[in-house]
Amino acid sequence: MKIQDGFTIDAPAADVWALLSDPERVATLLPGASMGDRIDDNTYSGGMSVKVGPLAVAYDGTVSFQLDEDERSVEVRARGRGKRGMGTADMTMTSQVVAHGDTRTEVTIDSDVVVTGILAQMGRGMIQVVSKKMLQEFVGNLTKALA
Amino acid sequence: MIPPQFDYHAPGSLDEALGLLGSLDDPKVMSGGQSLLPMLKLRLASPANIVDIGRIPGLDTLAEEDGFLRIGALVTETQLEQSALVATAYPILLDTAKVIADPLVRNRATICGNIAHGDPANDHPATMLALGAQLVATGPDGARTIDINDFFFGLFMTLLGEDEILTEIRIPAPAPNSGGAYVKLERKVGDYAVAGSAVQLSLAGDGTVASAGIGLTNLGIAPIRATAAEEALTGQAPGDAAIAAAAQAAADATEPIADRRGSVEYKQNMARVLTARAIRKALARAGG
Amino acid sequence: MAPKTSAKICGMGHSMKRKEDPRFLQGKGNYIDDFTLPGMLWLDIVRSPIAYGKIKNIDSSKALEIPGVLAVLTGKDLEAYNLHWMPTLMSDTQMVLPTDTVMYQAQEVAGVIATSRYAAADGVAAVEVEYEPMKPVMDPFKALEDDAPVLRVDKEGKTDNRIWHWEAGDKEATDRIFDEADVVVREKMHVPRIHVASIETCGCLADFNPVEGHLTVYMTTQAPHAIRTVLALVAGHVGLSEEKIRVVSPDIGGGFGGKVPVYPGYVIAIAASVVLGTPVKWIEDRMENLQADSFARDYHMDAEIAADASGKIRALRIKTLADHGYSDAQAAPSKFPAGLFSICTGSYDMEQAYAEVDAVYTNKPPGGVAYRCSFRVTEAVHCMERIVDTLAHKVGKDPATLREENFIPKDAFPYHSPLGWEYDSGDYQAAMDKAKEMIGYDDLRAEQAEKRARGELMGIGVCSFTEVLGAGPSKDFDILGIKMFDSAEVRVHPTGKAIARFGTKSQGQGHETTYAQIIAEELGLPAEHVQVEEGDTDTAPYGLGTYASRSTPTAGAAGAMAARQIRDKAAKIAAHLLEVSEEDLDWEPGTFSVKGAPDKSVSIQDCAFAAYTNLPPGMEPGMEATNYYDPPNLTFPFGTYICVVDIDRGTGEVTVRRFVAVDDCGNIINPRIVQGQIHGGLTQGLGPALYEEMAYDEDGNNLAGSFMDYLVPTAVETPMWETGHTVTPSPHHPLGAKGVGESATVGAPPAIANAVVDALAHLGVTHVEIPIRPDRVWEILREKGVAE
Amino acid sequence: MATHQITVTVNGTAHSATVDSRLLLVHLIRDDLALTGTHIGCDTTHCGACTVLVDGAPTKSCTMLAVQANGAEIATVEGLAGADGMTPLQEGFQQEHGLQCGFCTPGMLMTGTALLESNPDPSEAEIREAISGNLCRCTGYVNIVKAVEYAAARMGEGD
Repeated sequence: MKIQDGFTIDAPAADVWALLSDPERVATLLPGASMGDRIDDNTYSGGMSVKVGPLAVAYDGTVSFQLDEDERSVEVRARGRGKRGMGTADMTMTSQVVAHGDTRTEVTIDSDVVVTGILAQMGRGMIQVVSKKMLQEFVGNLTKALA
Repeated sequence: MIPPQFDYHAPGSLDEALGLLGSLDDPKVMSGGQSLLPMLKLRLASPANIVDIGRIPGLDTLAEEDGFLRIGALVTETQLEQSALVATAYPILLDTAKVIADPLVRNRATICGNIAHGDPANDHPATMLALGAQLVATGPDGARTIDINDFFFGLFMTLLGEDEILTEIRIPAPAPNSGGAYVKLERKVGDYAVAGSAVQLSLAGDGTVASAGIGLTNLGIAPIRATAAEEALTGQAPGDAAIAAAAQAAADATEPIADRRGSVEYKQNMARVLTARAIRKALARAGG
Repeated sequence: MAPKTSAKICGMGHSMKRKEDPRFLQGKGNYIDDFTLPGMLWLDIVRSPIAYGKIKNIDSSKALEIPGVLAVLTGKDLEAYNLHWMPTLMSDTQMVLPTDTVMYQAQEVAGVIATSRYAAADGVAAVEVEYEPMKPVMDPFKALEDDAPVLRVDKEGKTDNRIWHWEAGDKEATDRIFDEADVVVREKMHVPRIHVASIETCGCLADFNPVEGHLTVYMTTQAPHAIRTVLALVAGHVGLSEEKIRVVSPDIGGGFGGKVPVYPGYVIAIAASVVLGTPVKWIEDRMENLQADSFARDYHMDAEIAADASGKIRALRIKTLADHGYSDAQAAPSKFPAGLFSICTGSYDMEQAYAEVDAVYTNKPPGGVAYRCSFRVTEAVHCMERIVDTLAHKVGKDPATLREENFIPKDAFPYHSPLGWEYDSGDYQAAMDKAKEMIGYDDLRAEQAEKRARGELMGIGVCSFTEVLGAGPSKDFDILGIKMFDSAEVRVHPTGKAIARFGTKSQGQGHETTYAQIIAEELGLPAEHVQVEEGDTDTAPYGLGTYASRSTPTAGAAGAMAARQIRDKAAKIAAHLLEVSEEDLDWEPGTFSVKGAPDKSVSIQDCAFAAYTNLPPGMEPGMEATNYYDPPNLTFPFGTYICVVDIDRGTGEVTVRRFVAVDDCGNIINPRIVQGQIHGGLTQGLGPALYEEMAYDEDGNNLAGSFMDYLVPTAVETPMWETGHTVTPSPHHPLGAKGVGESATVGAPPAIANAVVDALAHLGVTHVEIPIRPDRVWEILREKGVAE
Repeated sequence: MATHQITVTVNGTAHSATVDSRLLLVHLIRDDLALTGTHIGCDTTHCGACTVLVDGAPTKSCTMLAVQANGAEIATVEGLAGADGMTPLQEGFQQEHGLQCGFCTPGMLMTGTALLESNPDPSEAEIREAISGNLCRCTGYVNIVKAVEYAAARMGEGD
């Protein structure tokens, strides 16, 4: 499932890029995410927990970052394994920072989310809703952090 | 399918139940269990403690009092279906109860549970939105009343606190010349709605619509109150044009997700078609 | 046809009440989950959440910490015994447990053995499996593209996802007719993947006795003997030879073809029992059943008819793609990889036909089973009966009339079809006439015209199908080389009561009653005195089991033949008792009397007693016979179904208002049971026509993996079926019977689909894919500008 | 994990049991009380094979905890037939061929029994609605409807 999103913010592109290119800061902005040990240059262990009413899912996995300083784009690849046999979640999110003058910056976010297992089966569209909601929260947090 | 481990508690009083909710780790309230137990068996939910309110006396009121229909926490769908009062004065509630799951589930499923679960695919939320219900949530600091319009705010997300129990629904007794209907499209009996529309309205002496409440099922991440549709109807003589305008306004209020039940466009159109049908049925019942 | 026997004997034609009912009605059935054995352990299965990917690691440590969890079996464990792969009934291979790759969502990954079902379930949740997911191949057309990943890399030299190509008929001759035909119509259609969804899931209780080296498996199988042979072939190398295996098939809560294959769960349970030396039980839950057990159908068909200007059919051409999932695990006869799809010319006489089928691997569960269908007849009939309607619309004829003008005439039987079948008997016009009369066809057409004028959408659908049942003659039919005969062993006790054992296995068809009536018909013993037993390989004679409506055509015939052998012996005894020669005897069911002196008689019971007490000199004592029946041909039941639907212009919902089913299954053994089979079959045709589909998303997630989304019709959606019959006996079956269990499943979907298309035909609609969901219909209504 | 001491009366006989919190009623009935006439068919509260009467109301016993049944009167298929033989509804199922594989039958019988208790003369539509939570894969429901009608007629004869 592909989700496209983006926002424009009153901040210099360099500031925005500084934040987005720092994995440990990005992790703090992702709702429910926790950053674990660094596995290699680009990869960290991590966790993600999602709670929607009585429904609670937690994933363990890895997050890797591929930075392209020239393009000011970052590809975040998160791979999660659901606890208690809850299936997998695999997200690839590409964010690109585009300067609009000195003080305005656009961030485009393209993400591709693949969720397998019971949540995807029983979800009645739940995954779409949850993914979009989490992305919105992420954008909200990012905006706040840059404000 | 086997539920995960949890501890079960059957308090004998509301105070005891509230005490348990306040002291236990990760508690979950259960009444009929017809939503919660399937989630447990699928292991989609795994609370450490279940507080079964099913043995608490005094929560089974189904009666009109002080201008409200009071539905206690333990009133089942079957009780609603069998109530002569409901059948005559609140036919929209009978419509709703009759299309929830199947008769066996309805023997245990409760109306308050249906609301508290916060599932936009459940049927009572739309009906309660149309009826302008008040919800009584009882917590450690006593009871508070929540307007149904404020209650739902996302998928499975409600204003009910984790230490609170939805103890009662209060539905304002309809004015004279009122009528309501719930119309649901389902793929087969027992299914969640493809779409559903609840309409409650009252007519003025001149035959125009004095007030209208319209709620929609499974057409967004939360139950939807179609206020624009209500406005389109209110004050109007309820002819074809007004009904069509209101039905379209209802469709415009939806944000459905495409799935095995149909495309976004299909569901939006079903909101329109079902709302028009519900309005006509409600009008007929209102004597319009 | 009036019964030949008295109500007391209750032979063929009597609507005998079922002998098996009292135990089912009082909760005394013995289904698989009702069995327990001392020391029994539970198997529960860890399943893959992904459709395709590598297994990087399986960590059982947390599971093994759970009290009651004793062991976790993985593919590596089975590999040590070379039991990690097994053959399918179609000579493909299938994993029991994977060692490195999973190929579909819900595939078995590990088995957890525990002391209770609760502990086993907890163990399953605690096993941690790390996967490296890969992009699954879910679309069979894409699976054939050059850049598609090759899924079965386990097969040496495999460079694509093709499984096999099969064809029947004369392609060139068919093409020539198409080139010169006045009219050609074409429809592409999909008969989607569905599931049998028997209310009882699958399961087994494997009991290995380490002292005797003997294995007893109680299991939900429709074919216990064949399964025992397969088990011996799979596990012979670890000491489980066939005489040391006993398969017992207890009461079965519905099979419909889904309980023919060998599922990995059975094998894991057996392996666990052998390893642990204690009984191990495995019972699927519903989601496992729907998501992992064999599917049915999933044929994508591109069909064309060539006809002359009047609508006389000249030729049929069909190109088909068959999606088999990751393994061809059909239970089809070896020579017929596309089953009996070549019956697709149906009830119509034509010059030529050509059909081809390509089978392909995808990342879906393996199959497909003959779901209440004689090996792909459902797909064939749906295809033909749909496109015949397209032809009718094209040439402007009533679909019933067009069919009548193309029927194989009554006097043309035995009829040789262009695709090589010899139809035994038929009178299609009689069935059509009866169906039209029952439903009031002309009045309905008038009503439809009136409604259409008012803008209402009503449709009348006709289907005149021909089935092909009773596999089958040993020259052509085998499964894994075992010829598809079936068997009966009848033994009459001294007091004139009998036990009859068969190689088949009832799953609700009422064999205990029907077979007793067959014996009663032939021997004149009251059916109530004939005990029928099936399903235990230690006691029943070898047979290929019950599926594809083969029980009556094969085992039923064997029962009749065995009973006749006994009657022949009884005649000799009667002659001895009456002191006349055998030629001087008359036979009335149950009684031998002396010609011309009817008061001089002995009963069959007298003969039975004498068989043990007072034999003619030199005669072998006892009264029993065994027959292995190898049918000379298949049987070809048929029928005409007519369906009336109304369509809601607002929602697109289709309501089946009326449905008349006229079936001809030859001579009828028990009318009550036959009618019940038709009712059930019709409902299993209604499901796929309007509701049921095993759907997947592009990531391989099963979107109909529980009864929440796999929509089995309830009593509310199901109409009051109206049934009738004509009788055209099979000339070659000893009882003139044909088999009937599946006719209605085959005939109902096109009747319903044709009715929906008929309701929309005036708008230019020629086809609607099944299941005909409301949203699908609404899209058409909107496109045509008639949606409310 | 907590266990609970409960007492249930099943088909008129009181049983005491110590149960885990999470034990499902259907497993208490089948595994602990060995009343295997009550079946399990779907796990998601859709098929009704596990239907029993709890204080007279047909209930899916796979979607109820055993501990919730503490103090309840439970009726299962094994309790239907008495010294006089099968009930009119059981007879009706045999007479009208309302069962084939028999797996859904106990649930159908319990639902039908409760229906006839509350509505002695149900219409076809009422019967179909009443059994809409019980799936049958074999019969096509027609003969189940007829079986209930047969029982209603038989039971009405005494009036």
